[in-house]
Amino acid sequence: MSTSQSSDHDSKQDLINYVLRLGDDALILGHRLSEWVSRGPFLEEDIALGNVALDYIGRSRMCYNYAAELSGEGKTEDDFAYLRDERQFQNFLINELPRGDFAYTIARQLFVDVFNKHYLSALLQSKDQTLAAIAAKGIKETQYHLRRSREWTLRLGDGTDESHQRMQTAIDELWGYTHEIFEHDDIEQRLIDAGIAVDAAAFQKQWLADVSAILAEATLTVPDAEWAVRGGREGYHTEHLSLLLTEMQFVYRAYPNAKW
Amino acid sequence: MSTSQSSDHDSKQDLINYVLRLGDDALILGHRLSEWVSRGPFLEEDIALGNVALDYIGRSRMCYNYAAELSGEGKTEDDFAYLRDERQFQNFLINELPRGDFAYTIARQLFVDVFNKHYLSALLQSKDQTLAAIAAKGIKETQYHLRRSREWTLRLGDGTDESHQRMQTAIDELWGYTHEIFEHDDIEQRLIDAGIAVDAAAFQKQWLADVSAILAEATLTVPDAEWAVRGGREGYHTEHLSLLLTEMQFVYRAYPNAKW
Amino acid sequence: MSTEDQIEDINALEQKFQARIDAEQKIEPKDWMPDAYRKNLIRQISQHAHSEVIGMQPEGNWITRAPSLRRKAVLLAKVQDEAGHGLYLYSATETLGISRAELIAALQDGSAKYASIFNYPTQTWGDVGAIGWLVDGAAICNQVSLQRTSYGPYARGMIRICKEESFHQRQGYQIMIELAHGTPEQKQMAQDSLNRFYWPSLMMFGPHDSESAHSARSMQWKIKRETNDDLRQKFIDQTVPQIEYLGLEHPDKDLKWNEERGHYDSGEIDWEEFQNVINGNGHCNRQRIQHHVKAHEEGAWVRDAQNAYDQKRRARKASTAA
Amino acid sequence: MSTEDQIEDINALEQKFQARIDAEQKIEPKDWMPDAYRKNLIRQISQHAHSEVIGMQPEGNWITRAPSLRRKAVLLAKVQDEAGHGLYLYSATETLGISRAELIAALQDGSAKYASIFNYPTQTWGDVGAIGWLVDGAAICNQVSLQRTSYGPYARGMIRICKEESFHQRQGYQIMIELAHGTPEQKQMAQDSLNRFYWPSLMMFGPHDSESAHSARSMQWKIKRETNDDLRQKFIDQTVPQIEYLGLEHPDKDLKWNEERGHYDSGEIDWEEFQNVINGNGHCNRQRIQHHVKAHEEGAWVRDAQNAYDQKRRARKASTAA
Repeated sequence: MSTSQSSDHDSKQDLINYVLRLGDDALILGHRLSEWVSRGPFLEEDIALGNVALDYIGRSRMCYNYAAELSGEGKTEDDFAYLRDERQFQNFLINELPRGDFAYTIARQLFVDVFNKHYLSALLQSKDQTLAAIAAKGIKETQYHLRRSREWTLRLGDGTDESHQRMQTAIDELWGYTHEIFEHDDIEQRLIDAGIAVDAAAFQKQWLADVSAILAEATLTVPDAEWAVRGGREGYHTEHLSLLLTEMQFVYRAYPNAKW
Repeated sequence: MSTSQSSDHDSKQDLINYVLRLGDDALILGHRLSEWVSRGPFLEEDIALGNVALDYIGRSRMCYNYAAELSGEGKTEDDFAYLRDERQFQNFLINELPRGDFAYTIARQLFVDVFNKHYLSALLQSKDQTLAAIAAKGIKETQYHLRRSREWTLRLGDGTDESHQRMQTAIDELWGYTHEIFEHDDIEQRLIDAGIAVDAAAFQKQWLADVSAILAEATLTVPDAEWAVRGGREGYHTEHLSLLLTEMQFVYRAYPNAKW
Repeated sequence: MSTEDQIEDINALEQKFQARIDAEQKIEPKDWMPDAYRKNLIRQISQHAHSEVIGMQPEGNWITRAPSLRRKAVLLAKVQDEAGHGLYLYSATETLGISRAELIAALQDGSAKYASIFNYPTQTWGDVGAIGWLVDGAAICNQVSLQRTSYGPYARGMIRICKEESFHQRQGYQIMIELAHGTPEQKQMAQDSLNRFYWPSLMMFGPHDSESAHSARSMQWKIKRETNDDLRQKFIDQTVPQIEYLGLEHPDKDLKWNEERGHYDSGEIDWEEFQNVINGNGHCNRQRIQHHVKAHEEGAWVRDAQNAYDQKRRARKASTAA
Repeated sequence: MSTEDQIEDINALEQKFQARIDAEQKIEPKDWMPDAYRKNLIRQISQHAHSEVIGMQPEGNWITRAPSLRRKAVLLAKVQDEAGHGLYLYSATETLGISRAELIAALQDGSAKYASIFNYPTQTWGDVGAIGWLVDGAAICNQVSLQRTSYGPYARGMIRICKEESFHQRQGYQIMIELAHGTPEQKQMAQDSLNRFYWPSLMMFGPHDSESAHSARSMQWKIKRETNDDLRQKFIDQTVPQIEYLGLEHPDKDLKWNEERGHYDSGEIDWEEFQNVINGNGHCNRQRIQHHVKAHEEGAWVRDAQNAYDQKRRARKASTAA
């Protein structure tokens, strides 16, 4: 009896953890995209990047609200976003890297969008109804995101010499961060076994094939560099995240007990 | 009797206010200079800019400690630096502008160093012994600062076409912020009348003559542009200050009740 | 045709044009219009467009620091709407025979203006609320009257834009309500933002009618539908109960209800300050344009790439077709 | 002189050189020295210099966020000292016939190394404490032994640097004391930083003696004075009571006092992780070099201006003199 209770508790903790991770991925990337506002190459892109940012921020809110509901401690979405320290955020590193130039942002979006296409399709099959619902909404959004990042990859890769060079540099710089997104730890393994979480390793080859096809069409080269940086899911972050959180959390933390 | 008490109280409040203003000028400029660490054009400059930054941060601490002592409410230097909001900081705007390129930093230092040469000499005569002592230390530092900013102005102004152009642009961009530093409000007027504060208007012409002479030697032009931005002493700041404070105050505010 | 005939011809056209306007008919892009009407409209609509675009900056300054996820999303969506309005208004201006590139160049070289209110800095989160409430509020007063403006594309744009703006105004006011009814620090933040943005908002309506340069002809052409002072009065009147509901002090110490006029009498506006900011002494005049130029220049290679790609694609299509 | 004579001559010089070293005499810049000795020294001293310079970044990351004015000033002064050490060591390297520009180029193109510890990110304020305490502590163990190194300028540099480094180490440990004896959040911050920086600090001493490539000859030349493992042991031993005083858990669960050896036995070091970071998989490998390149490139026009100005001044002097 007590064993079963404790295992219940653990699996709930696992689920909360998993939901927070998905929320962190969405929030941090959404935040980075929101930095583009008033800085895009033309107005239409300001709007489009804002749309994508809004989708991600919206997704993070769904995740955090679900985590709040699961934890049942009276927490709110904002508690998770604004009161956790840098070491508690568990987003994949690729999401926290600075926005860089437009090529860098597009290359990251391409990698993430193709990833999400497969990830969310799999999450749609989750035995957890809320996660499946979040996935259903996310799939629609991802179709739009991926169309954009694919088209921009073609334009920039097959545009001018400069745009080609910038795009290739961005791809090379980001490549080392695309490995950890297919890996998982024991927490996620237990949830995968339970039919709740997604095993991204299952579609890694497909991801590579999809990305390679788009890059080839864009006259860009798939890197064969061997480096890989890991640690997001353990809260082991680059120096960029704490600076992002400094900005994001300041007002909230500067006025404790305030409502906004 | 009660009138005299209230006037005592007011003049103490005036003094606290004045000391905080001097502290804010020093802290904000010191902070900006500290942003150069590991970003200078060569190691010797990293060190030199760090020295200047340290002088300013040191000066701000003397001011804040004096303010804490005057207010007698058990406050510390850090309370003033870390717990006041953007609207409560009363530094002149020139100190909060972003560090810009090396020319921008040098041009600002030139304006501020010539200003301080005169300001601190006058403050040395203050009837307030602590302020006079702060001035005495500051004068020595300023000699070093001004030697540096003068020499760099000559090198950059009379160096290459690019350095000349960058230096002139910096001077033009900063000029509009050099007006308010010679102005004062009623608070400072009362302290000037009491022989405590400095009336910067008294040496404005001398400042212009000094700066003009250095710029002329550096083959640079004194701007004749008419614009002027004001508001620092009223806490009416550019958008740059709140971002600076966000970074500076975050850790302190994120962990209330902690000692460091 | 002789010169005389030509002049007569133009006079006839102008009379017909004015008659259409008097009859509240809309002028459309392909219709004949006096050159001065066209120029005036370009100036007015592009200034409006530039204001939307530059207006993204002061509020955009707080997107990354918005103190709740909901506020963050709402603010981001709002600033995005401003981009949309800018786009929409640039398109309306383009119907008058000028390109977006020319409009942007005019903004960047200072020959075209934007609303001077955006030269004021956003210092605190409260300013985001105050801008939504007061600045958008003032803009709406103006825009509502422009829904009936004589130029078709502009009038239709205003109808669409007004809907979104009133949404924004409510959101701004919501921020103010939270602050004014929040902790003492928050209430102080709200009061401070109100104090700083109230007067500049009044100035958004432009100089008093007696001082306004373009007004008479613009009214005749129905490019303007109400006078600066009338619109300003509307705004002053509607704002009083809003400030009361917030429980904040009114920044105008001379404000007084005038029973006879059925309006509030207002304290004197500091026009010197207004001119001061317009003339380049605001906190952000330089920053706003430099920010815009920087983004535009950093985006040049992207626009070039897009053009190059489109050309390549067209060339490929052509060669396949051949 | 015949080739044979030349070889004999060099042999004689080498013997004399080694004899001087064996007699603990310092080698000075103008003395004859074997080419391999020179190259080895350039590699070693410049790597040390680069480490000081790159090491400015992880701690510099927290100067603008230091949580008290005193800590801010102390940290700024410390990072500045590192710049000073870098400068001092570049000068020592230059006595061996290589320019600072060449050294910087080698750092930037990856042919010269810096201590891999600086590829780890500083995630929290606690990391500033942990770096001062552990990383500087490990560096000191090494540097103390190098105060007796055979090359004069290097040995003298080490004496000066060691003094400042122990100062830094005490400051770092002071940060840890405040944290460990502070609020629960602060204590956790201290533990977390200790956990992350303990093992990488042990790796700073390099591979085990059995695996170390350069060691034997470096010891013979007295470029190195103690083995990697001996220095590491010293560090491990001195750190145990420091962790105890802080009241933190020791990150090495296998740590055990060995009565017989009079030393602590340590758990296994994860050399795979070490190689992994060295080979470019650390969080900051790219960032550190990119940051350095960016600052260097952004400073190019300043250095050019300085040169141009100096030339002009010399030319003016010459023409006045003529």
